[in-house]
Amino acid sequence: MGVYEKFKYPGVNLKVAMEMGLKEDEYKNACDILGREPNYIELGVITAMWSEHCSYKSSKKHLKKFPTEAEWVVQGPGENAGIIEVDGDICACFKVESHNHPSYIEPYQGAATGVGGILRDVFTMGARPVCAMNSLRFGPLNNDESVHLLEGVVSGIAGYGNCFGVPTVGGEIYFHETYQKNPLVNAFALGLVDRDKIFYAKAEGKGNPIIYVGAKTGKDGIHGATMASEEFSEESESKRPNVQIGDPFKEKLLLEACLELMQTDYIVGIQDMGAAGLSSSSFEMASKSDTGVELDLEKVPVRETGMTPYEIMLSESQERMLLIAKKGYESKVKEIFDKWDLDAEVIGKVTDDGFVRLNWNGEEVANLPAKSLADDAPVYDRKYAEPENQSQIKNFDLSSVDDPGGYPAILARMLSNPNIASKKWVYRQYDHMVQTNTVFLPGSDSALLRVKGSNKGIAVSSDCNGRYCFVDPYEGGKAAVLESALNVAVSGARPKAVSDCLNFGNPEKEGVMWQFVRSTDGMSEACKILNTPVVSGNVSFYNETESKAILPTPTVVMVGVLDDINKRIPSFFNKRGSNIIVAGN
Amino acid sequence: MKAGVVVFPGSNCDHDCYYALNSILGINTEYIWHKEGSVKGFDLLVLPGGFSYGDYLRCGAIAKHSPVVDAVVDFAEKGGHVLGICNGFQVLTESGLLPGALIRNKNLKFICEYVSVIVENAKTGFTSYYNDGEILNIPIAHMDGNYYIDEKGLNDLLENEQVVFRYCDADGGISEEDNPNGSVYNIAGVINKKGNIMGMMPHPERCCEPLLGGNHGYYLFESIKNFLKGA
Amino acid sequence: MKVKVEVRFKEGVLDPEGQTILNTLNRKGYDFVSDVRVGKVIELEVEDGIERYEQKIEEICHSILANPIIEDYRIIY
Amino acid sequence: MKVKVEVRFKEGVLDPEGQTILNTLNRKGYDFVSDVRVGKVIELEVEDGIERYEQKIEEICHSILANPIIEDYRIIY
Ligand SMILES: Nc1ncnc2c1ncn2[C@@H]1O[C@H](COP(=O)(O)OP(=O)(O)O)[C@@H](O)[C@H]1O
Repeated sequence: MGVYEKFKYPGVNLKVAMEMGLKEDEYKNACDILGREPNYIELGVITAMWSEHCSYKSSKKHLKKFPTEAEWVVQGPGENAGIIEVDGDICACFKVESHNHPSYIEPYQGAATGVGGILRDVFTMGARPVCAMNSLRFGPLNNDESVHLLEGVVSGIAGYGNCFGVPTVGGEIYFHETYQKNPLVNAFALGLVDRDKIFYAKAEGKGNPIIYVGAKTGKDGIHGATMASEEFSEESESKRPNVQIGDPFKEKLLLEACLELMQTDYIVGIQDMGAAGLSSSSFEMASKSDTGVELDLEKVPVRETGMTPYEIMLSESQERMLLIAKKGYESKVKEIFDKWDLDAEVIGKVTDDGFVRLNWNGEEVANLPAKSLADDAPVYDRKYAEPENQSQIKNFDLSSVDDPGGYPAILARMLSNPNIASKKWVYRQYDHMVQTNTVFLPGSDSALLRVKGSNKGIAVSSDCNGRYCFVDPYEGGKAAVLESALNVAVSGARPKAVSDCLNFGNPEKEGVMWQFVRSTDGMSEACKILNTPVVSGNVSFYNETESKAILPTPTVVMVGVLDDINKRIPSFFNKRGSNIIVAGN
Repeated sequence: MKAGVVVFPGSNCDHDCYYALNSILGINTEYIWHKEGSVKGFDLLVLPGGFSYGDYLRCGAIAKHSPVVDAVVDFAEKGGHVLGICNGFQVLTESGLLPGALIRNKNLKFICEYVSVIVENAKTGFTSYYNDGEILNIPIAHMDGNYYIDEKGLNDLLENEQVVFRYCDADGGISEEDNPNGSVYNIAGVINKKGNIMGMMPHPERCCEPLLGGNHGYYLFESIKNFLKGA
Repeated sequence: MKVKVEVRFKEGVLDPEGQTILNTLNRKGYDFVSDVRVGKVIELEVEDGIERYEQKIEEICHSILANPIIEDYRIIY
Repeated sequence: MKVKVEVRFKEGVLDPEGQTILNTLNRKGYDFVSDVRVGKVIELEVEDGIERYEQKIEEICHSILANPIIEDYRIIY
């Protein structure tokens, strides 16, 4: 009996495809590429790969306008993370990414696995993570739900980062009613890597073994990527995938094992399994290298008996990596993972025919062209238009705000606003000192790290004011870049490059798309003028619940370099009697 | 002298301790892998902070069953000097080398911040560069630093001057308010009767350089380095 | 009187703590143990006359003691 | 077959988690609850023929699952 009968996979037609999340023309397009209808496993893989989350189909066109190059940029967008030069061969590798939807469903685990995912993005490239940050948005704290989400998210970030041993050195947090049912959790990580030790997601060398390492595969988060590409509704609640549980301890072992392996010359390429798990990692590796891969899915280490090939391809279990070793070095690789008590299993090999072939106990169950599926993924030029009431929003009459009665009262009201009040409650829960590099602790304008073995320092700040962006997305986008650059600059560092996380509502709505286009225009403009290219980032659309979108929130994380750590400038008054000077206007 | 930093799976202050001992204090230092069955040739062993085995079950509970801990116990029983910091302190109480136990902070949250601690006993090999009653500014970073010991145990500790550090306010005043985690008697660090095994929740390795905002921790390592000098 | 509530991960949800304990047991030679799952047991001291509170206890379990998205609970009287 | 081990704080050891839950319950109006204690329940899947293992399970509890300084345990077959 073949796999399709055994697991009772349904036949595929347009209806099935649409239920899974493909649009009609996307399905037709897929059939054209294949020259036939896909089977059920193939359909699952295509749907995940072509989801907004994995394919950037609504944003691709607009992301092209970001400046991405400068002398110090070692790796721009398109890899797991961006890389810039810090000091000679010492480079910084960083990225920010959203984990909004999972954090709303289960705040602790959602935030924790968000941190885990971004750390993997950084260490797959060979970099040891040296700091983390996060940018958070919640509804106002006047109700239990918001408090529950805030507490859960903060302890999830703490739980994962602290155990992993990366200092969480800063971030931002903001409250507004539009985030009530759509909190934002954007996680950032930065690692250090030597220029000649950078690793890429390459599947090269016909016959080279593909090795699966890390945690076993379970039924976690199947279709998570598709879910992150839809609005929330009663219906999506019921389609909810199994919540992913993070295991920071395992990730710490995976980090050490991978970095140890990367000191050897046993491996060709490595890729983490993030959204859409094994599907996207195997396709990306094959399509980037113009090769192919063949996987024997029954060899994938699984956590539960009875897992089907479909589930194995789409599982989003955490703490897993795929690596390509040089032929003949399989046992050397295994030895290193053994030392760290981790699974390492050869599950396939690199081919040269451009196809991703999936086998199950000898039977071929899927066969897809890697490059054309990746390259011919749908790209939309979505319509956009300024919302009709935008001028009304913009011409808000400030005199309509009531006066609390003089400056002292205004100051008191401002300071008691959670958006302005001290964030110590949050960052006290994060280990922000581990690794002994944190020179400016949270509470400063930017975090500042020393770089052991160098005189330089790295400054990082994350900023975005969603209300500015709502009133005027163009100016708001500019302001986000500028604010983060200023925060970095006041520590004494020169802003060098940006990673961004673009959180918006449903891009199929013209008004939302307009916010997106205008914000990114503004950001591009500011990045060009400041000469701070965008080297990595992430887009999160569909942040809507019951058709209400969040404030446009393009989070900007600016990374800067301070040439001499001894010339740093703290953001506090240091001495009684110092002069106070206001600069700018 | 030669120092060893024990590395458990999940240790994450191992590099920091190594850096403090080796790069800042110039002590010959090596890592010791948890699967090692022997710790010959060392004069000082440091059990670093972190989350050994993910801190699953109880902090330090699983690390206690590593082969290296048997060797550490043996080393300590023969008079070798052992310093447990944070998770290392938890491993020492779990394995019975130090009295008491460390349970969840009273607010159930992880706490990372600079705190004040008062030196209660500057006569140990680990604290001789301090003065009795000196106040140190030193970071803590833990979820389970709430030191528990029963009354009889506490009396023993006091009688034998085994309480080394206590949480206090900036002027050395001691009250429940300045007790970040709920520890009995505001205890932040203890030593065994023989004076060769010390455990503490605060992280001296995080404050050994003015660049990082303080160097009060430096003197702890300087004390033990001087004490073991010529060893 | 006392009411006991057992809370644990649902079937299929990863239990890293259980897995870590299992590895330790096996490493120490206790290989007759093939799986470990860890949960919580919460003991409530309540006023006598439990019948009056049954529904409220159910409510407590559902909304406070357990996280229904990843956990199941069981009330033991 | 399954063996359950309940581990909890000894009488007299303060249980911060239990206290916090108690405060929450009382704040939410569940004032018929007067005390809460939180413990762990560890379920072991073991080979059949438990009689052979009873002693070893006792050993596991004593040396690994519970810390006798602060915790008691109870094995439930
Ligand atoms: N979610 C968070 N995680 C960690 N640190 C945070 C977070 N939110 C705020 N902080 C820290 O609190 C301090 C104040 O933040 P914020 O009020 O955003 O400052 P500013 O308005 O000056 O940028 C900063 O040092 C920031 O890094």
